[in-house]
Amino acid sequence: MIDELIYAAATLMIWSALYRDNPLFKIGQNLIVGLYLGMTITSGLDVLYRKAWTPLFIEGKFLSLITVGTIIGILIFARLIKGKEWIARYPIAVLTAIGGSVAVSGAMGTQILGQLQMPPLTSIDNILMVVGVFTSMTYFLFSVRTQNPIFKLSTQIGKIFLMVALGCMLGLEFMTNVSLPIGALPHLVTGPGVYVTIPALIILVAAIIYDSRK
Amino acid sequence: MSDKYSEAAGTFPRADRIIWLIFFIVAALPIMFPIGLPLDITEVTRDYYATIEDIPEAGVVLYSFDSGMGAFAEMGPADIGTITHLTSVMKENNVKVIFVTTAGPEGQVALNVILTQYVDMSGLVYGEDYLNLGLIPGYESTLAALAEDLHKIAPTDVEGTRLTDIPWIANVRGAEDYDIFVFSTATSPDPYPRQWAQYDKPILAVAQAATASWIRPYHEAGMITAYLPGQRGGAEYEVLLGAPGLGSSYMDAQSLTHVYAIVLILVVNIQWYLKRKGDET
Amino acid sequence: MSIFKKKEMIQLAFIIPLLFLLLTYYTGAMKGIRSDILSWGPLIVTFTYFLGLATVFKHNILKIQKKERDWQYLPLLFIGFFAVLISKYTSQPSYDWLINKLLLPMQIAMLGYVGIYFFTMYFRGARTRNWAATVVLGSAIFTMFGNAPIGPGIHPVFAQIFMWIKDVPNTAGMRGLLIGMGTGIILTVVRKVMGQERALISGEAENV
Amino acid sequence: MLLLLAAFIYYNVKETEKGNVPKIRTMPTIEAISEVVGRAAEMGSSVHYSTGGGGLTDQYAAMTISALEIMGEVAKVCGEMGVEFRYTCNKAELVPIAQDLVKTGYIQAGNDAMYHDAMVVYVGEQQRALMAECLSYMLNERPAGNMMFGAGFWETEVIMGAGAVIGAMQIGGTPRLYHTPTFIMTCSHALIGEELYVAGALVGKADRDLGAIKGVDWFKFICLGLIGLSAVLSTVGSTLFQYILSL
Repeated sequence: MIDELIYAAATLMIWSALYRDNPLFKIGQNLIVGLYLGMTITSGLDVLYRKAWTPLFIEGKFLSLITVGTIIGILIFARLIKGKEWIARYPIAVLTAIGGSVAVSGAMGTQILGQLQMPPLTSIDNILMVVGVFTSMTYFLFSVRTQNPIFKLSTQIGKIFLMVALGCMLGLEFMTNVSLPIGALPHLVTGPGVYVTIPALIILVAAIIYDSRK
Repeated sequence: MSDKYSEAAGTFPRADRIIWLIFFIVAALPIMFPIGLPLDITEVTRDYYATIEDIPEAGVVLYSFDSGMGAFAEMGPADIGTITHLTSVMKENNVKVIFVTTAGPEGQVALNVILTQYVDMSGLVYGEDYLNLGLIPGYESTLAALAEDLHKIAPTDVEGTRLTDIPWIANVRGAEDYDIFVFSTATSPDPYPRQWAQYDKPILAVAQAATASWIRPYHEAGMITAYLPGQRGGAEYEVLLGAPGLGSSYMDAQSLTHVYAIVLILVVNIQWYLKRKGDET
Repeated sequence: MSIFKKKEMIQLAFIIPLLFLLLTYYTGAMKGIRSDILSWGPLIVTFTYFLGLATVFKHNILKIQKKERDWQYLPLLFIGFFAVLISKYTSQPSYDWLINKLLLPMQIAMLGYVGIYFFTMYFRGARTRNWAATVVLGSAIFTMFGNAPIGPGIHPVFAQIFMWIKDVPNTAGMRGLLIGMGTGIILTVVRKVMGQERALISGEAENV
Repeated sequence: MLLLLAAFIYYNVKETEKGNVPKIRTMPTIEAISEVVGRAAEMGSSVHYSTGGGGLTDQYAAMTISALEIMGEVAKVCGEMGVEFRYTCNKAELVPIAQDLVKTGYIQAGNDAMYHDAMVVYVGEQQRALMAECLSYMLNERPAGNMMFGAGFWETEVIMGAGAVIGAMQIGGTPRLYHTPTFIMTCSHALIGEELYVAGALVGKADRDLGAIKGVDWFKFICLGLIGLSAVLSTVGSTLFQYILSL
């Protein structure tokens, strides 16, 4: 019951800025940053405890590669020391190397070669598919600088396919976006949350009347 | 005055505020008074259901739970549906589930909310039936490591128990020992098939509706077995499970706001077109 | 120490792990060491969390000192932070309450802004100003109408149109984009290996 | 395959270093820069520029660099036409670089008297602050041109949407798939996907990058061939292609 009321109050506190910037919203905004930061740091401490402290100090595996990783990680704090910022570029370099190698080794199979497999040209849909992939790839050929009409036509058709794909994405994106505020609404208009929403609406109406009088 | 953003008062143009007000009314009404529009179940959702049903006896599921807190309304219904279904196969077929979060701390929060408030976990024992490895940041490199060598990347679970002390997981080393991969993500779906598709195991995806079109090519190429697109997928899954819940309650509001948006687009474009014509003459 | 400050040394710190990981990936050799190096990733990322903490603290303490606009609200940030930190190690239920019952709804509401902004700014701005935009908008309207339950509720043909758009032209276009993105990733890494990051970055390194 | 691609890139970069700079197809978006700035000059208004939320130390660095290179060009054109330029960012590390780039642009155009440091506005690290600042600038100052390149996040919708509402002429683009539709909807010319990298290299006269792009193009030609091969093979019912891939 009380949790529901707080839920509704917290939501309305954040949304109150839709009408006008106000102290309630600023309180909420700063609380979010603080709580979020706290959550991140406690999770981070937890990870360090499990992944570095336990193996190194409880199990005593000093002579392992985990020690090296931890030291590289600690080097990142060099960014905070004046004149020694360059040291922090080492952990960043190692991190991008790990991320890069992992992404590259996966991308070849799934994102490039896997997508080249075409269905048999037995139905209109399949033919469209082949044409679509082919032409939309020609759109991304940059070093061809020709007035060849066939090539131009191909890039134009490819662009149509790209646009339809992006439009489809936009339509679906709308569903995602609108689901975000909708998700909070049931807590406002049903259940105990109503007892918070109604006073808020009254305040809103009062504010509108007050503003229009000015 | 009507279309100025005033920094001092922090107010938006009046037209925008009216559009928002209509939006809230349009979305709130069907939540208060449900219409209950029928919902088609798409083929992909049925595939998803069947894939979970087909997990072999005593199979192991790796569930990378990376949807965030803010997108809870979008991802929650589909995640709840998936976990509810998993609990039923856990009870029937002795399936084991390993939860893990790789993208950031938010995933663990959403997972805990779901496990404690939305899914009935009674009859299942933590550590025996399911396990939470907690947050292992690193995203794509963690995903790769989870598939290659589980015990190296996660020596302990979230409570600090050593994995080697848990009998059923001691033999689970890497991708060849999992029977199915599940992931839920509120951002780009690319890294998951990139790291896991090479092992030829079924991959299930819980994704935002927005990324459904993005996942399509992977689905077409057989890398992702099936996916649930956001709230809509969650609602469909609830129908399949026979327990309408969170997702279904949002669907009417979704319908009306979609119509509202289309009307808005058309009105704005007609207005713009007329104005441009007026400018030319 | 100054030899480590050279750009080439940092370049090596990038290339050696990269090549090692790629080689072990394709040959399957030295699996143990490979897993260990992969697990460095999470460790380094965790340390960046703490770096972020330091940056936020520095920034906000400075703001309070300078008494910038709205500085009165900033202490709340620190109160929130320490409340979470202390409750985590003293009482788990109050930590759960802070996160699940207070932060969660506020986060949902905050992200809700995206949906609300999207609604007006975007749709007021979405115009058929050229043929590409017209195609995008048309495709988007059909998708929206077919995806929400109301479209198929009026006539099933809307759902069929949507499914066709999603399955055929969308998949074709997306495949083209995915291949492009895949080559883009590889291009970025190869360029980095060849030391081709432009002067912009190396210049920046000296005076961060 | 990976080695092949790397070899292509390497070969073409070396070729460019010898002086054989490849010719890249022209991009309407880049040509539109002078059009946008010209319109701003006619109306006596300003041009707004943003690089989105991407920084230089994250994985979006490549996008941000390309965007900054385009910004240098825009600043130069602005200097030539005597138009006020404004850049809003939320990453502290970008401020000195941006100031330097804009200043160089104005100096190259021979109009250094017009440059002042307030052309680059830093709003703090938060995304919402960036949104609010851009919004208030757009709605109150009404720039005639609005450009946004780089790694766009949710601020994209707000910045580009606000620009469209006030009727600014807009160009922009991002390789981040999620926000690409926004640019197409609200811009008169938009860059899709990797076009941003190419545009950055083109504007920045980074010849080696152009070489790398040509190398990738060679690889893409092979991909196109493979698409054709795959379609033919699967039509005649052969699994040869799968076999080739599994090699």
